Amino acid sequence: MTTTGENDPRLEKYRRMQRIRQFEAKAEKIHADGEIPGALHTYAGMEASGVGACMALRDDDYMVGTHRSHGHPIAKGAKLRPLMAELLGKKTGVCSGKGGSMHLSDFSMGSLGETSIVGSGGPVAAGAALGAKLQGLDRVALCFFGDGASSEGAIHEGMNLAAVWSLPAIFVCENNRFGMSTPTSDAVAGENVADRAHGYGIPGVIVDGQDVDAVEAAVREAVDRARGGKGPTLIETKTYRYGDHAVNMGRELTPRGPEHDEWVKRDPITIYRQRLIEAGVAEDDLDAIDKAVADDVADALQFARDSAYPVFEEAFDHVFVDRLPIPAEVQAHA
Amino acid sequence: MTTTGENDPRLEKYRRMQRIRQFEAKAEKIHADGEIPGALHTYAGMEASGVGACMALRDDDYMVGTHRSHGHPIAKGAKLRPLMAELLGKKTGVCSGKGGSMHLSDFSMGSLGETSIVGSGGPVAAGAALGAKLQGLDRVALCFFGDGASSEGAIHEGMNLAAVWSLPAIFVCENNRFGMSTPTSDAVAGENVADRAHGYGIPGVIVDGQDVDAVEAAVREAVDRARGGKGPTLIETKTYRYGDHAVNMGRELTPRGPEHDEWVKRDPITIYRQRLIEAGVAEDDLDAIDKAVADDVADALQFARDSAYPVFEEAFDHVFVDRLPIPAEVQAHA
Amino acid sequence: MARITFLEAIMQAQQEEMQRDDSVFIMGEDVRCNVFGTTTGFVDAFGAERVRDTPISENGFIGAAGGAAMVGMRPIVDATISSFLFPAMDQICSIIAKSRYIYGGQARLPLVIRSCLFYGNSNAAQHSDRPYPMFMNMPGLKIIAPSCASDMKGLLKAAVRSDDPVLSFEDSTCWMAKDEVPEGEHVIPLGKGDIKREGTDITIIGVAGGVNVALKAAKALEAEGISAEVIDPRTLVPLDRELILQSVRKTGRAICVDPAHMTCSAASEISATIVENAFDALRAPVLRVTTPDTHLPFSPHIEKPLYPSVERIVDAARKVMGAKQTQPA
Amino acid sequence: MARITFLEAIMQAQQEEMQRDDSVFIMGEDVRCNVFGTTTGFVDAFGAERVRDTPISENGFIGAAGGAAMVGMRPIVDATISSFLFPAMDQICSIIAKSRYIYGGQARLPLVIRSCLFYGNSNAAQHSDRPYPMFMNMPGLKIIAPSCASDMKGLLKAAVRSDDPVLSFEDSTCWMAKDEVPEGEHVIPLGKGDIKREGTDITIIGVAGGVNVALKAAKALEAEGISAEVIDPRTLVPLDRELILQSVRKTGRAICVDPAHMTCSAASEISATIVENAFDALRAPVLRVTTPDTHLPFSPHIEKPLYPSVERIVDAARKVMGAKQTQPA
Ligand SMILES: Cc1ncc(C[n+]2csc(CCOP(=O)(O)OP(=O)(O)O)c2C)c(N)n1
Ligand SMILES: Cc1ncc(C[n+]2csc(CCOP(=O)(O)OP(=O)(O)O)c2C)c(N)n1
Ligand SMILES: [Mg+2]
Ligand SMILES: [Mg+2]
Repeated sequence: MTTTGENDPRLEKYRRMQRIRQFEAKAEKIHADGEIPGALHTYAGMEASGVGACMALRDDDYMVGTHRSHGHPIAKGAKLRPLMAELLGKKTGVCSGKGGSMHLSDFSMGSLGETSIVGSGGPVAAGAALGAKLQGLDRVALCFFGDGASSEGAIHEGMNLAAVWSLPAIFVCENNRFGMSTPTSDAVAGENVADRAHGYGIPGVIVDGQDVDAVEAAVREAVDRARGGKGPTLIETKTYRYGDHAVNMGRELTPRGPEHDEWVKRDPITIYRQRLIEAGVAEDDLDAIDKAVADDVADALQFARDSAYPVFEEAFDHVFVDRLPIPAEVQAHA
Repeated sequence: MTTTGENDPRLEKYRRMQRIRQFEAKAEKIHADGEIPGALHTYAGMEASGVGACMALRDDDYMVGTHRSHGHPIAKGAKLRPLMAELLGKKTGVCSGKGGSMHLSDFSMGSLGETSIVGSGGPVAAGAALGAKLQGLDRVALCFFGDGASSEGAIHEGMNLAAVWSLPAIFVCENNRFGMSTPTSDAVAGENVADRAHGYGIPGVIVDGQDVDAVEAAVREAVDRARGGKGPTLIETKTYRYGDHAVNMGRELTPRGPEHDEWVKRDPITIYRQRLIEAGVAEDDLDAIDKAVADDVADALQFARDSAYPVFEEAFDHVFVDRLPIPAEVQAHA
Repeated sequence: MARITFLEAIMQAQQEEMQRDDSVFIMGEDVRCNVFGTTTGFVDAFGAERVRDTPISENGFIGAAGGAAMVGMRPIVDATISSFLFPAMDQICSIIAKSRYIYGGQARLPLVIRSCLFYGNSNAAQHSDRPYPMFMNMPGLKIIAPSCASDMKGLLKAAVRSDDPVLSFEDSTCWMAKDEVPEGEHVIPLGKGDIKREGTDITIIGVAGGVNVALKAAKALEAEGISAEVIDPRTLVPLDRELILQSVRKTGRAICVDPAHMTCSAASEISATIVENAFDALRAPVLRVTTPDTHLPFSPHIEKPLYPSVERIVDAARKVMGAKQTQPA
Repeated sequence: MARITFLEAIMQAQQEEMQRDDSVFIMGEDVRCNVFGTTTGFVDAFGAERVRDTPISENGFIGAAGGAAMVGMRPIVDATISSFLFPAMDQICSIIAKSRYIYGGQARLPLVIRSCLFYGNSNAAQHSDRPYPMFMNMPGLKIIAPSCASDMKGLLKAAVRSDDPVLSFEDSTCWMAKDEVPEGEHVIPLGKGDIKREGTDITIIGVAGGVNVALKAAKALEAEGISAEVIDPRTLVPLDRELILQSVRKTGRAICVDPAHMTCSAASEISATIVENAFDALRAPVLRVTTPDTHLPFSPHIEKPLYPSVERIVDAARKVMGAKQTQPA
């Protein structure tokens, strides 16, 4: 059920996937132009995974994400302006220009960090779920992590903790078949990441990550379990990223096999658009969404461009609650 | 098959269990007398687990252990004198007085560290197995760890690494039903630690940890797999420790339920002694072993007592290959 | 005021803060059984939900404390021994220290990570770490390292109330020492050092248990006619540099006593601060009395002499007092 | 001699040592695909067994390097970015640093853990750490932090041959700089610093990329008539304290330039060493030019001014040269 005020949750799902796709296309372009500093890891191809999962959440549920951080907050309903401004390092950015592309975390949407240390979100999600439980709230915490991340101890510890304490947590492994350049099978033991669930005595679910409805249904079931006090679930979305590990790395990192084209053919947005049309949604309505999203993205970019950069003193904010004293000899040359 | 020159491997199994039991009984006593500094974690009750596992190894196979370190090296065939001397902090100790009770590691017996950081042996064992593989040796590396340790990321990472690289490693979880005071079920999600194996696509085996033959058989099968290049196995020995987490803690840490007496009745040494007698071994022969072990322990203690303490300068050895320079101001008051 | 031990002070602080604020809860390995005696009776008083035994997975539950803090809880993590912070280093350094910053102030991480400095008792290298200097190099973590029961209580209460993450390093050599400790509302602001003893000839800055060794040394020095001022920063981050500098500007001489390993220790930082900011006042080299850069061995005979001792401090003081006071032109 | 980059120097060192010694092998995340360009062609030359892509589990594979080293291998771990050492902190501090000691010399751990200091390019706080000072506080780890291609090659070769574990911190600000680098047998002993520039008025000790900023500053100072000597310790553990002290005894003034955070930095250690051992020679305060104790932000406009710069060093030098040279009696 959408909670953003849109009337048709199906259109909302479509819209969010489009927002991710178009936001990223723009970001990729202006990164190539040098307008975005730092690294940029695109989520294109994986939209159904993030949107399907987040559509099963309430606005007040929590979410923790990864370095591939453009998709999750948009999937959870974040506004585009602060995201784009963040990419440009502006003060109006969602992280005030402190985080950048790998950390597009919008706390107002329950996002508790898109963390670029692989696997590090696991314990945080378990902790957010614990917090909700201790507060007697029926919120859940969802943790996105990659296939590569499943090898990290932090993911294991987070899942074990959530399972042993029956916390309202959902672990969503977005298996896009690669770490950076390393195929999942070279780095992750076992057939499926979801098979790890058995060892924790929790459900392990595998779902087609290109099918937004399937992802949503699987996560919804896990959310129900979690809210019902029945503990965590591990869900593996089998998906694919179209782009290289990150854009503009100088050369291709991720090896591409013949299955690449197969995956691109199963584009999650195309699949879902087709399904909606078959279900009687007018193409015009979908085109209108595409157009509206394009306008939103253009507006976000304009906003970002018009925004100011942070001033130097702000580099000393947010280390602690109180601004740090600024050394005079540093200030003198800033 | 024993590799220590004893003729009957059955008697050798019995002997090694007795050596652990009696060595520890003595250690516990003199610890109470204040002759041993630091903590002392006894292995009593778990002898079949360590001895069964090590009897399936060759002398040149590797082993990594834990803070509960008295059992493993003796199980692997270590001499008692350097172990007892280590407990007393003597220069002739197996670790030259640097390690103490939690670190009785005898490298000459392939023991690569009894490490008191819970879980930290996992990656080391995987690495030793990798080393053997790269060197083209058919050695295996066995990692003992506790039920509590299974929650550590290091164990997960070690198992995943060993599995994905098909390393000749055997992970033996000695599940003695408790961490320090915490029951396994309060800390470890899932029914059995062995169930974790499924997630790595490796065999997971549960074995009666009070039956030395059963443990040996299970580990032997795993060793064969490992030597045959078929990768690691996870084995869980269901066992029990008789004593508190550590001796002389001031008060009892581990809660004792009604099952305590049941476990004590299934004493691994008693069980095995009975089995040997039923198989026709003369009681006198077993008594003779008991007596010889008692003599060995007494001899070890005498040796330890007669040995000198390390001199202060030795505190600066083994940080690096070369002795560290000793600050004059420290030396002056040593 | 009652005379209670350092460990009792920890217990009181935790108890009072848990009574005061429902969002405070404790978790750690074996806290219910209460290994070191700082949570006696807590399960009965506060229930098992707020006094949680964790799996042995420091990265997991310390990170979970971060997550719980982000959603409005105020966790106290009892990590028992400081050496066990290494497995949790990533959650501490990557998440807890950085989340407020990296998300531009959106995150709030009010949490306390307690651990003891467990040295000097034949626990061997893997259990004897004093790793606070490592964390001092990582922005975003406040650090307390009290030397007496009264400070322990007052600082721990401040730590629990702080909206910043705080690491509490509790020196086990202080555990049993008794001290007059105010009951109830006794909160010492983070970042304020204390003059533990006034003096005029030399400033001895002690860190954690080093303060008590310094106080004993000061007494011995008094017999030699040397008047030592003993400063306890109490909080290592933020460090009360001004208090240290004031004292050194008065005495002109300084010794830093720190049970950590010498290289990149808190003592090194304090020394560098002094020479950088009070050079004109300095009449002698700033000496460090620390643990040399070796590991800690099990055998007590060779372990004990490695730590800062009264004798070593007295020696250092004599050296500093006798140091040539002229400078090359 | 050929002019090659710092990254090429790393590659050459690895290549030569792998050719020389079969027990040397490389592992790390994505080393086959060779992200930063230090293993180009290695899989073809040495085979996939000796050039191993690891799972993303730093604690696992760094600890495995320890295990492999204990049984006679000489692993080189490419941990890519220094920030990723935090997840591996336990294996580094508890196992790799301590095993030789705790087992009384039975263990041997010849291994190298390489990682780059990835700061200054909008990678935000979680990717921009310069954590070598933390490791300097942990005995049992040798640490190299070269500032030029030639040193990089010579030290990395020494590191691979060392029977002690070595951490190699490779400053990404040096990656593309070219330098004359001897081919083949070019081994620089660990623990020997280098005078990168001779001078008489002031000693500037640089750490890692800080050396190159210091050299530029020295040039600027020359124009002002100030003759700066630039010292590069190259190895942080063991630290060539004697070389630093000799220089300071000559110049009487010192500045420590270190891209790490100020508190408990290598600069702090060097400063403390100087005041402790060369106080009589000192004519001015020892100043530190470091990164302040804030995290590193993404936005380039506010990130860049946080690092040591030519301007900041020049300022510090002016201050030190003008400092009052009298001392209170
Ligand atoms: C602890 C840590 N190790 C390594 C990296 C470098 N790194 C960034 S992304 C990545 C691959 C992650 O793979 P996966 O978890 O599958 O996520 P994906 O990029 O495929 O979305 C790696 C190795 C990192 N950021 N953090
Ligand atoms: C990383 C770490 N955390 C905590 C401890 C403290 N500790 C020592 S033994 C122990 C319990 C270990 O339980 P288990 O792994 O089941 O082994 P057992 O003692 O039962 O043999 C704990 C928590 C430690 N030594 N290392
Ligand atoms: Mg992936
Ligand atoms: Mg146990």
